[in-house]
Amino acid sequence: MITEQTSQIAFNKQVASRVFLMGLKSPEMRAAAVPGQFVMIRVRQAMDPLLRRPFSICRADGDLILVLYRVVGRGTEILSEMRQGDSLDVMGPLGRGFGHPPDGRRAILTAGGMGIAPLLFLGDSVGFLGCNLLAGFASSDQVIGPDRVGLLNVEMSVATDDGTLGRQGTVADLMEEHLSHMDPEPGMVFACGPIPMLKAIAAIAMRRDIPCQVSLETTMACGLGACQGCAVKASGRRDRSYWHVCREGPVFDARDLDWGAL
Amino acid sequence: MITEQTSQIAFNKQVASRVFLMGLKSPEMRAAAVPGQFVMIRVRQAMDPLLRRPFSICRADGDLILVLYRVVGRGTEILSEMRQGDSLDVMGPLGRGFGHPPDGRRAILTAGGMGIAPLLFLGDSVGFLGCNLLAGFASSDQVIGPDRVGLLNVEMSVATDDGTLGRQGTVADLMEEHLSHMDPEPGMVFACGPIPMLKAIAAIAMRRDIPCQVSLETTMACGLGACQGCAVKASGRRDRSYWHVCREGPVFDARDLDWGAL
Amino acid sequence: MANLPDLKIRVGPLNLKNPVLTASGTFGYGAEFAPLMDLNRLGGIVVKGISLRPREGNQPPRIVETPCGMLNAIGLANVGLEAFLEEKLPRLRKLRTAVIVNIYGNSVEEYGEVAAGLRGADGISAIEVNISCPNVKQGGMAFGTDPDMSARVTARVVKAADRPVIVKLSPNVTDIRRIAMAVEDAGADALTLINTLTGMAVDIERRVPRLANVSGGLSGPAIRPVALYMVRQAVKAVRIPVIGVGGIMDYRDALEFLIAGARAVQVGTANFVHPRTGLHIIDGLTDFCRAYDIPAIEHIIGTLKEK
Amino acid sequence: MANLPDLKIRVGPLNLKNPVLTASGTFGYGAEFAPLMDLNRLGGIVVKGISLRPREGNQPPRIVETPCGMLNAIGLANVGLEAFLEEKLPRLRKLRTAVIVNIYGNSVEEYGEVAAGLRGADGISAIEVNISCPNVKQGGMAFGTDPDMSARVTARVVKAADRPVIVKLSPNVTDIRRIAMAVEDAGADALTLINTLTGMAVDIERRVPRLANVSGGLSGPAIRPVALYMVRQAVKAVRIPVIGVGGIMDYRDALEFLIAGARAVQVGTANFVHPRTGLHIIDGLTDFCRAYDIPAIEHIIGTLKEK
Ligand SMILES: Cc1cc2nc3c(=O)[nH]c(=O)nc-3n(C[C@H](O)[C@H](O)[C@H](O)COP(=O)(O)OP(=O)(O)OC[C@H]3O[C@@H](n4cnc5c(N)ncnc54)[C@H](O)[C@@H]3O)c2cc1C
Ligand SMILES: Cc1cc2nc3c(=O)[nH]c(=O)nc-3n(C[C@H](O)[C@H](O)[C@H](O)COP(=O)(O)OP(=O)(O)OC[C@H]3O[C@@H](n4cnc5c(N)ncnc54)[C@H](O)[C@@H]3O)c2cc1C
Ligand SMILES: Cc1cc2nc3c(=O)[nH]c(=O)nc-3n(C[C@H](O)[C@H](O)[C@H](O)COP(=O)(O)O)c2cc1C
Ligand SMILES: Cc1cc2nc3c(=O)[nH]c(=O)nc-3n(C[C@H](O)[C@H](O)[C@H](O)COP(=O)(O)O)c2cc1C
Ligand code: FES
Ligand code: FES
Repeated sequence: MITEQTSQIAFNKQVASRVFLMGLKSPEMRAAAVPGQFVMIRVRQAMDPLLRRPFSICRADGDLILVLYRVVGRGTEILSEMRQGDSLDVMGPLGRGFGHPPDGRRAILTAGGMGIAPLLFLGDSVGFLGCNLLAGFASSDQVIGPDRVGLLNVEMSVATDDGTLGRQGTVADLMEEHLSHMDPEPGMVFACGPIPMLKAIAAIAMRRDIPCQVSLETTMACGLGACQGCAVKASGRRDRSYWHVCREGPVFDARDLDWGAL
Repeated sequence: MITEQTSQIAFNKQVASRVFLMGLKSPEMRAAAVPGQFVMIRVRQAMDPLLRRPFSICRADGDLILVLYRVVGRGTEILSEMRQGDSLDVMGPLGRGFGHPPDGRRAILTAGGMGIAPLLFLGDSVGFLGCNLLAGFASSDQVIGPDRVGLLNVEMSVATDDGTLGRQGTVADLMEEHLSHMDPEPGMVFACGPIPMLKAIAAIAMRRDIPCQVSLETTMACGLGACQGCAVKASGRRDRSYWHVCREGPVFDARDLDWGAL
Repeated sequence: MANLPDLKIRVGPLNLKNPVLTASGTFGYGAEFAPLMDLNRLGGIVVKGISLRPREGNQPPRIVETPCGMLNAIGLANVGLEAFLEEKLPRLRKLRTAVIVNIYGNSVEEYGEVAAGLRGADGISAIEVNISCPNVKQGGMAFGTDPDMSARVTARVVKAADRPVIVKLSPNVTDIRRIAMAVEDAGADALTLINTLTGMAVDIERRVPRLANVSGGLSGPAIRPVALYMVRQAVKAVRIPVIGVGGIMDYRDALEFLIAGARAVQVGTANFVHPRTGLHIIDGLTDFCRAYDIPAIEHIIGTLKEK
Repeated sequence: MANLPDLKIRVGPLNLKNPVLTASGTFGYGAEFAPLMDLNRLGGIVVKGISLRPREGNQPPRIVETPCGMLNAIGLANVGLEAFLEEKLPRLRKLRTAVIVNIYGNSVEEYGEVAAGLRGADGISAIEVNISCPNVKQGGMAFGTDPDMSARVTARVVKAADRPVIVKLSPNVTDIRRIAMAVEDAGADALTLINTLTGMAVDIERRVPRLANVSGGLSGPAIRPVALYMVRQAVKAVRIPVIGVGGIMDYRDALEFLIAGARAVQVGTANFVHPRTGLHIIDGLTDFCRAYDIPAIEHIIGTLKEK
């Protein structure tokens, strides 16, 4: 069930360089949310910026939903200035979340940068016994781990481009490494992050025939499947040209996407 | 000298129902300002609302200029939410201020509602020995006196439409009353407030041949005399059709205005 | 409840429970918003533009935000006439509000075919003809910027259709009155205006257009002054009713159009900002009429005093 | 300082120290902004439109704010040709920046007379012909929306003038390319676009137009996508240089126009929001070129990649 409401900010704190964690009071959304879903937030009561901004739910806690966001432009800048007790128009939970690995097998969760957000929620719901959470970041000061959002039952392996924390390299390297000594093979790979990273992960998974679900980001207007603004090209295997990320996604089976067009 | 700068808010406090007093740090403007001048304030760093808002300087104090404003729309609403330490783009002082009464004679200062703002500054610079400050308000909860902006050397007589404070009636009634026992006649009448009030005051003054200066409000874009947006019709006695309130005003000799067109 | 103002309004042959509709392309097929509101409270729903065959739409990116507005180049992606009738209409039909089907064709003939295809279909209050879409290569705006073509499309649809025909005009013209009059003469029952203004945005880092389609349609509060002006121009030029659309965000904006002479309004981009904008406007109009003791919204329409 | 990028730019026969000008009607006669900035740093100043005789302008209210924009109906209030030459030009002449005189006439002849009246006057770099003002009853936009009339006005001014002629186009047309080409053929040295879009706003309490003139010209960031699109259309249609204007608030906006092919930009409404916008844009362009190792702004112009 989708809710649209004015939610109170329980907290809004910086957790890494330019990255903030916001708790929004919404028992309704908290109850309905599944990992991989997102909310649309109106960053202020003004006509500029006009459109809502989409953010993954990174955790559900008590009667709060948590979003983890990086300040990249005007909207997120404004968000970062909000204080506890302020209110925001929030709509959600939206979209289709992550599926389950076949017959409860172990999952690999791969994140690139802020792609960590929905995977934290997923990791939390699966628990560290059920998954390996692998994450790649540019550098150590960008690293956001489960602890930053208050999750203690999730473990994370880290790679950084510059080697300042964890393995030097990408999350794809990290995944290859893990796959090389995982037995049995994981039942599913989940991925969220920049397109090149998703491409790399999906390629590895598809090569090994491991089911792979990726979570995509596109520009959105409505978040409800009404405007058709958030289209991404579907692969030939489906009888349609485009998916709408807000409604049929943001989580897709990697094989359902036209990776060449992304 | 006009300054355009980012000024820090020293304080921003409510002083009456929907009325706020803001102190802006600007030694430059404070040094240059004369009563009747105004500043243009950009209420926030955003494209909506787009234009700056004009406000009279109601007091100069230390290295601050003070503005007294009523929340009437979006811009003033945003202003009222600003806090100490926040900054605002401010430009000023702008326009021509009030002139002096001939040979230092006593002046009558008449205000309607928020028109009190520039007259407080004027009253402060003249001192209560030099003027009678008369002010009309809708009701007692709207009354803003010199004390609200920290002025102790200014006295004020009040009229309210509903008689809940001071004399029942308008500031024009109050003025008639004062004129009836002022001897010698005042050297000048100054007025600021809504157009009907200014009309009434100017009519009384002109009938008695007392020089009268009124301060006008119009919509403004530039505040610098460049856009010609703030035009008001000039009276036949001048060789021009329009005045620009931001540059040739906001203070005008009552005889220089076409009152029928206002 | 005795003094609830009467919001009912006639738009030519159409009877609406109130003058607030949702605009084509911004409200999907209604169902998308059903979880969030009671659709039956709306004066009507204009569905996404339907073409004879399904259209996949333009390549992404399809939307970009602009100051107080947005550009879209959806490219009239839609399920096509057949799927609309089979999959979308049954659900829409159950609503107790006017359902208006926005249609689009690649040629005069195709417009006629879509209109003919809707004949007899239950639960459609009117057809809105989009002769003004800037985001498709063929047809679309090319029709809407030429009075003769506009008239031909209109006449064809009027002939083929078995219910009221509303024609939706493009603002990208030198003189909206000429188009409005041509469309009126061709038999339209009402006009809707405006569709989007053509615009563009550039990604300065990559030096490419922000929309894959290069240009797109500008909508949102940014365009409201232009929409209002054109609505006023049309109201003065024709006798058929005019429906106003463009940048309406709240009841105050809606009132500007009604006062200027629009008999109804459509809410577009605002649905993205707040999905219940239409309902808020209905409530706002009700309160406004009450506050000013106006017994019926009809009393407000066209009351603009021009010197 | 060795690696300061070169911002110099040629706009047809005009040589500018940088591509940032202030737009007509938004910067007075320059002097108004002198207390706040060093005018000499600007690429140029386009002065308020000058007519043969002084014009008092429209009745107030003349301006109203709109979402991310404003409507103005100043009505070309100006001191007239004679007073301009005597009172305003002497001061402008002392500036070390290009001074462009925007002109306006009630008839083709009058346009010619104003241009002729500027002959021989020292310190004028070019004439910008406003054929696109929506706020005056006679002439103005009527010229700018018709290709033939646009061409006639242009030809007349070109004949009468003794310096470069820039023609400023109206966006309120169906096809900007037709007007642009007609004006090019008539001998213009450059084009400026866009002037304001026609719009309107209504006071819902009093049920009157918010502008005494009823309609006015919409400017500001709201119109930027439309301006950019039209500039791009014109750039592709003509060979003479195009100057872009409409909603430019910062250097990023300016870059959108330059990348789309404008050889210079004008800053209008932004001067009201921040009087030093022009200088900020110049600084921003400098920093941008530096950050991307672009030796000269010339290298950016027209580099938009369209598929
Ligand atoms: C389903 C979904 C889930 C998301 N979850 C998160 C999250 O959990 N945490 C997080 O930090 N970010 C998330 N994003 C991205 C987030 O929406 C954008 O960073 C945000 O909208 C930027 O807003 P802005 O006003 O600050 O930036 P703008 O000023 O609008 O733009 C700045 C930059 O961000 C890019 N951008 C703008 N809007 C979007 C958008 N809708 N999607 C992607 N990129 C955009 C622009 O292209 C530009 O490069 C998600 C996006 C989607 C679609
Ligand atoms: C020279 C001058 C000095 C002023 N001094 C003061 C002062 O000291 N204290 C004070 O409270 N107000 C003062 N005003 C009025 C003040 O500028 C407006 O109240 C303010 O701009 C409203 O902004 P807003 O965004 O809140 O309202 P908006 O949402 O823009 O409008 C709300 C209402 O205010 C009116 N309004 C909007 N702009 C102006 C304007 N520029 N001038 C007059 N009315 C306007 C509108 O017509 C509308 O009715 C002064 C105006 C001028 C021209
Ligand atoms: C994403 C989007 C899709 C649209 N699709 C259509 C359409 O299919 N048919 C149509 O006639 N108008 C379409 N429009 C135009 C709107 O119906 C409306 O005329 C325009 O957006 C102006 O109104 P607004 O400013 O309230 O959005 C679309 C607008 C948007 C923003
Ligand atoms: C108050 C005002 C007055 C204007 N006067 C003129 C004018 O006299 N001549 C002219 O060619 N353009 C005039 N314009 C149009 C501007 O020069 C510019 O083309 C338009 O405002 C779009 O740019 P902007 O969005 O940056 O303001 C005026 C604009 C404004 C806002
Ligand atoms: S964002 Fe509107 S359909 Fe997806
Ligand atoms: S506000 Fe621009 S001239 Fe007065």
